Amino acid sequence: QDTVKIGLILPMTGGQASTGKQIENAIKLYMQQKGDTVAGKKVEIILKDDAAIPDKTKTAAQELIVNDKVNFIAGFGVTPAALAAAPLATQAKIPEVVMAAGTSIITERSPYIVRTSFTLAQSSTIIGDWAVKNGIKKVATLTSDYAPGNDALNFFKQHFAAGGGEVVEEVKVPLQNPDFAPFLQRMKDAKPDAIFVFVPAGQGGNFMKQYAERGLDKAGIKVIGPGDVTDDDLLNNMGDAVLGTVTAHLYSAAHPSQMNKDFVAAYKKAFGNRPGFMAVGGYDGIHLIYEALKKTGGDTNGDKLIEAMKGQKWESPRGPISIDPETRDIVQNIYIRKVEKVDGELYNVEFATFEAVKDLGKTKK
Amino acid sequence: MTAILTNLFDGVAYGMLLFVLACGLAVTLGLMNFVNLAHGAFAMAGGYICMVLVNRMGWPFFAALPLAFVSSAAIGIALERTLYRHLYARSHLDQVLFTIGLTFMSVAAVDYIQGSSRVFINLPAALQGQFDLFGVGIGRYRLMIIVICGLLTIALQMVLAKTRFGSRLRAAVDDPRAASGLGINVPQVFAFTFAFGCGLAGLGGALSAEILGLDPYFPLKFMIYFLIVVTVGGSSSITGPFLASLLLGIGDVAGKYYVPKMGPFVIYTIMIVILIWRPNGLFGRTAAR
Amino acid sequence: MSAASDVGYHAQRQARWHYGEIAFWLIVLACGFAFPSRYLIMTDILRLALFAMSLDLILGYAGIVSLGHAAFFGVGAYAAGLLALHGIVKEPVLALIVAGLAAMVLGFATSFLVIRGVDLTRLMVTLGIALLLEALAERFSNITGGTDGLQGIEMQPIFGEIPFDMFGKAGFFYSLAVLFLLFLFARRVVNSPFGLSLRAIKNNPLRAAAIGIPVNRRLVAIYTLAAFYAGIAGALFTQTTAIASLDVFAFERSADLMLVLVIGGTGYLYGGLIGAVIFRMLQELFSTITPQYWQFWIGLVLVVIVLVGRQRLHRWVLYVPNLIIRRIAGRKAIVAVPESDS
Amino acid sequence: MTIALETQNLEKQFGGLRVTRDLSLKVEQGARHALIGPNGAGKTTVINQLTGVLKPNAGRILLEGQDITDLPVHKRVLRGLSRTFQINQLYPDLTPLETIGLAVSERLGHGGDWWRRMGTRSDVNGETADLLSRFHLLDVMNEETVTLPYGKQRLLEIAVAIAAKPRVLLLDEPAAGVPESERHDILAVVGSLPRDVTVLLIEHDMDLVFSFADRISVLVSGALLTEGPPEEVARDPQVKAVYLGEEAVDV
Amino acid sequence: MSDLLAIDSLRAGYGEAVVLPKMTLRLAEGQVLALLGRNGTGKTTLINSIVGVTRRFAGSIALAGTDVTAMRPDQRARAGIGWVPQERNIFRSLTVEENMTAVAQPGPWTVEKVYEMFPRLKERRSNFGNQLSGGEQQMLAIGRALTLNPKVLLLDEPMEGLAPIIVEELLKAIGTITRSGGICSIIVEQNAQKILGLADRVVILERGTIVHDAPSAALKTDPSVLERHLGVAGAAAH
Ligand SMILES: Nc1ncnc2c1ncn2[C@@H]1O[C@H](COP(=O)(O)OP(=O)(O)OP(=O)(O)O)[C@@H](O)[C@H]1O
Ligand SMILES: Nc1ncnc2c1ncn2[C@@H]1O[C@H](COP(=O)(O)OP(=O)(O)OP(=O)(O)O)[C@@H](O)[C@H]1O
Ligand SMILES: CC(C)C[C@H](N)C(=O)O
Ligand SMILES: [Mg+2]
Ligand SMILES: [Mg+2]
Repeated sequence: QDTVKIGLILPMTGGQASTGKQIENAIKLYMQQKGDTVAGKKVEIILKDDAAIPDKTKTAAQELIVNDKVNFIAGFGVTPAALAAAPLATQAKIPEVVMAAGTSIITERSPYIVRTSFTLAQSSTIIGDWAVKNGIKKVATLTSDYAPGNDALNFFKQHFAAGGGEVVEEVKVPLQNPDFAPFLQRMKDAKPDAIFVFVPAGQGGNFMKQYAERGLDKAGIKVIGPGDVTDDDLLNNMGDAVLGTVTAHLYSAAHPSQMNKDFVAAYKKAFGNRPGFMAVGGYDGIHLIYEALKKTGGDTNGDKLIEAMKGQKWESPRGPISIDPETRDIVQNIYIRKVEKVDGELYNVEFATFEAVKDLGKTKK
Repeated sequence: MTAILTNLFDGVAYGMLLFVLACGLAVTLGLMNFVNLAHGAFAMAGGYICMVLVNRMGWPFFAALPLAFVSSAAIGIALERTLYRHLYARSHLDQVLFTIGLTFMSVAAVDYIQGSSRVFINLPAALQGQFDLFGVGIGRYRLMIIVICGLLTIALQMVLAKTRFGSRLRAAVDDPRAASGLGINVPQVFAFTFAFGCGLAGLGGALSAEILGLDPYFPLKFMIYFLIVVTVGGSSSITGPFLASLLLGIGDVAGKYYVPKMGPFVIYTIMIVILIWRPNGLFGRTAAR
Repeated sequence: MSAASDVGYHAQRQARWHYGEIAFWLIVLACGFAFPSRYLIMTDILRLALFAMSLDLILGYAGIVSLGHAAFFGVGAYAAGLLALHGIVKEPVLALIVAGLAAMVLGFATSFLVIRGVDLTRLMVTLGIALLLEALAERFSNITGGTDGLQGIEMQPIFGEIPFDMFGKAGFFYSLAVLFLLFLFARRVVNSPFGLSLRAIKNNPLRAAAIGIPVNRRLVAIYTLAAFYAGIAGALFTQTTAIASLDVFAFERSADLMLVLVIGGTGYLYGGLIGAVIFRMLQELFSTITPQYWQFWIGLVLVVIVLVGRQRLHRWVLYVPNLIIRRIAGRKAIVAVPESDS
Repeated sequence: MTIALETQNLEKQFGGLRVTRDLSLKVEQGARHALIGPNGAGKTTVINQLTGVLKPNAGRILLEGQDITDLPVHKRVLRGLSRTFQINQLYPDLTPLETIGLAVSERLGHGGDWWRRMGTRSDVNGETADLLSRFHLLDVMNEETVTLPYGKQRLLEIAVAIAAKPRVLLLDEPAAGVPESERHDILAVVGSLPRDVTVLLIEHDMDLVFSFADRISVLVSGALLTEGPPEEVARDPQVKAVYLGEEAVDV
Repeated sequence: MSDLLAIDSLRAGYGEAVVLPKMTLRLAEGQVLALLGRNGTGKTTLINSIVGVTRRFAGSIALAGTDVTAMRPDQRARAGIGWVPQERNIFRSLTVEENMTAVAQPGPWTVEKVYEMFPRLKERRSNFGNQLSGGEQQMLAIGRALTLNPKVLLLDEPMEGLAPIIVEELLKAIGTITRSGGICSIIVEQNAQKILGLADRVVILERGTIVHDAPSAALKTDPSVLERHLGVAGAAAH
């Protein structure tokens, strides 16, 4: 057998479709750049749409494993999808490469899961620490009510409170939420120094627009949070109100490394728009698969591949990253960034770096 | 006190927005008795057209709004003449099947053309931000929505209730065969009404982009809201859906503000309670169909 | 033949088994052996078929439209999931029945809200109930797992003998058996005076009451039964996938169901089964060809189905089978003329 | 003489409009009673209240001495009160066989039976066959009702009402839309009902009314104008003025 | 006097079914035509074909010298055809008054005049169509056709369900209207006796074909024709 099959399960339709598209694009780009053979084997991608619905993920994964006999399953736009596939990865003994979902527990659900995206704990704890140190004492939180949102909220609170900060208002908003007006009004009435926000990438735009409309920026209330809210994918569209928003995140399209500049340029050339952190997760995910295959010499035994992945270290467009050999989770730099205008476009400009951040969600347990 | 007023204002604006979005459906579903689940697709069309005009071609927002109306109406009339008109006499289930099909197609097509990321329309500075009125924060954009929608509602109600066109339309719906035998040009009445409904949807789509965001899944995401407005409002007039929109808008905003944990309970509960209390909606005609 | 026995003979016309039907089930069974690598998708089709049959019972026979049938599916799914997860009822068949009963209780309770009002009201009330349940399930995430769903369900072997395998073989035959049994039951019910009275109610509730039919009681009964069926479908879903998440309640699920049934045709029980096959196969086909834009092609197919007309499509599709069946049995295939809808 | 059907001070209003005014009507057992009156006098509305389709605002309805005012429609049918509608109310998709068979099943109490197949009870079959042949419907019994000619549908409408073996039968313009030549079929059928079945007829065809009824009540604006044997009513100048006009009625 | 309505070799029906194989019929101004025939002989189909809501296979129809064959039903209505459908077809979600105003055309017949003829309707003017008694619906259907101010009045069993006294008035009114100038009428009726007094001419249909066409006076003296074609013994013998 001289092909390696990767079953890529992504939300290509539905509300999360832009996640799926970015990851698919990034993988395409990588394979264009690096060729589609590795360790003497041809890499074949089989893409399945799960619309971010876990049972579809599971059926897709099962079909891929049983019928297509794939050697990897990869992708997973949302946490429940990644979790749904976990038992299958264990049963089939093949690696599950999580490229987007960001809840801490995921990697604990199967010894065959590795992650190349991030965990919300990583960015939330960092921004929590940063906030107290930078004169933010009172914070109101607004988070989407689902696992990643709750992770973000809890880890932020822990660190923020530990530093002496006070959470004056806590609002969880439904995942599918069209209008933020009433929540924002609540935030405004609580008069905090800043709002800690986590909403899934697509909704960041809505949030920021309404934040500005309601005059929270003028009232001196800052926005802080993990970087989802100022996702590069949408950032440039949000208007000047976002200027000054400070977030902690793994990737900015403005990351000043040469590698990233090339990556952004190539991505823009191929697909017409800027890559966001989702794209990077996919790019690194496929890279990890390539590297593991190289290391096993093309052997597709799942256990060997997982072993090969553990401890991998490489330079990504986001900066230096590695796979923690114990938790199979990603270790990466978290950057504090501020939205600024660069050449007439809005970017998250990095101004502080926390190096080699592990998933704090796990070490706590 | 000011919090209450601010919330009331936001609720009214949100409700009005729902109303413009849904009132085209109130016309096609309530008056023409045609289940057009693709309604949101016309709204999306209006939104994207406005977005392209403003963001890409640099049109002023206020010039793009009427064009969103006109072009959605034009798409509407084209589809009505070619496809929809064959379906007036069909069962509701066929209509559901057909219009869901159209919705799927529109979703995928827009995804293909515009990508799946959410887009926004660049607003003129005059519409951004809030001003203070006796301590109540009034959003400029929301105020504009209220004004436009208010005028629209009055105009619509006049046309439907007071003019002969309204009664000819209802006659054509009640019994197309008899209506045509009695001198009503049924296809024309239908085409015009349908196009008008689509135009309204397009306008609503353009107006809502700022608040609800615009992406290819718009027609599916908001389908439920449109249906709620129309059923809760009842189908006998425009007033019903209008009040229903306000009720839902205010209820939703107040619910989120005062009991944020309850999430979507508020809207659904309001809906179920009203429908159990008045199965034909607030302004339904009891001795109906 | 006396007039009375003649009448009896014709009254039983619909209840008699036709060759076409027997052939249909034989083909279904044969599929189980012919495509061993496709158990998963076939199981999925069976579940959907059962679910659609449940909707057919209320829509096709009693004329109750529903956009919230997923409520019962969801309750069945979560019930089965919780029973297995906490080891309350370990044996799948027993758990299946318990889950069905749970959905049935909900069906009975909500039926009183649903039997009022016109079609549109019913659509929205049913939809509202399903959405409320979804919101509830999200709220009580300590029980339901919230957005993440119930994770870590492990199914015990059926009757303590037959374990569920990863290839889905056991799941398939298990589902098929359940579907067939419930089909037999439904077939019996719809051909009874009770079933006929439902069709009468659908046709004209005013006249139905005027010949002494207790309309509301009958509607409550069939709605409750349909809820049981939907609950079983949901429970099968959980048992065969070992997962239950919020979207078992989702609007899309109910809407898809409606599409399935409308494609297949209502009011002759096979509509849901045929619709499920067609719908899933199309979905599978298109999403393999284009994972991103398959919705476009599904949409196109729906539009074409309506424009060409289902009756005509059925006639085309069934032209050859009918020809054969007519040769053998001297009559048309049972599936030839689906009743049109309300 | 026993009273089969009685209303006591019946009242019905639609909005502000009093459609039934303090109506006290008695129909004797076995009577052939006609209810006539101008258009919009409220005749159909009375029938609708008798059968339970509409709820009266006040007053009582007694069937064979028992108060049925609050009973739902179907329970009244099971107690022996059956009707035809002014505009046919049939099951478009069902065949006459199914329509009649179902009505018979329901009356015999088998309607809720969900296990036994239709057509397997000989009592139901026998009665169904009998009704179908009496109403000349045997030849079309397997055709869907929508496809039947109007006359046949009208016959079916009456057959369904009679399938309930009523003790009181209410006929709302049974001859409407039925051609001259077939009216007599309908009359004959109704005439052949057992004498102890009470019939209340609404009709604008005076030939029919006067050849059928042995007693006539005249309803005007929801209230009883007069009541009596046909000859008397035909001669009543008031009735002539509001309803009959100059039409010569041969009694 | 020219023909107001001229039907020539009309072949019409529904779907694939031909109900009227070849119908030729002319009607002059001021004439009242009684159209008789048993159930299902095509009376309604003829009326509906003039209105334009059936399928026409061949032949032509002219109204006051204008060929209306190619016109849509609504155009024909505006050209001067007033229709009282057999099933009344009252618009149920319109009020009594709207039922008329929605279709009204200028001319001597106004809503007010209809109210004069049917005072009952005036009392019910703001009721919705589905809240009317059977007879009231019939009155409204007639009134509605009149407000179209037609040249040809087509009445499909207009007396059905009306009180005898109203029938009397209606018959008189149709006579007056038709003879007041510029109008002709076709009345379909089951009960021949009722309209023989009014009609100038009687046409009897059998299987879509005219089997008898003569002045009504002739029928009054010779009831055997009715007996033969309609199966009613002159309908008078009670
Ligand atoms: N739902 C309703 N709302 C308001 N008015 C109504 C309603 N139903 C009936 N009416 C009115 O009540 C009156 C009596 O109606 P009903 O049908 O009982 O008359 P009827 O005596 O049967 O007349 P006909 O001989 O014409 O059939 C009519 O004037 C009618 O307009
Ligand atoms: N919509 C239709 N489609 C097909 N056939 C029809 C349709 N309407 C009527 N027919 C058929 O056309 C023939 C003529 O019917 P039509 O209604 O013209 O008769 P009619 O003389 O008006 O009878 P009636 O006295 O019952 O009103 C009948 O055989 C009837 O079955
Ligand atoms: C931040 C997001 C990528 C999180 C993702 N939606 C998840 O469910 O984990
Ligand atoms: Mg009446
Ligand atoms: Mg006719």
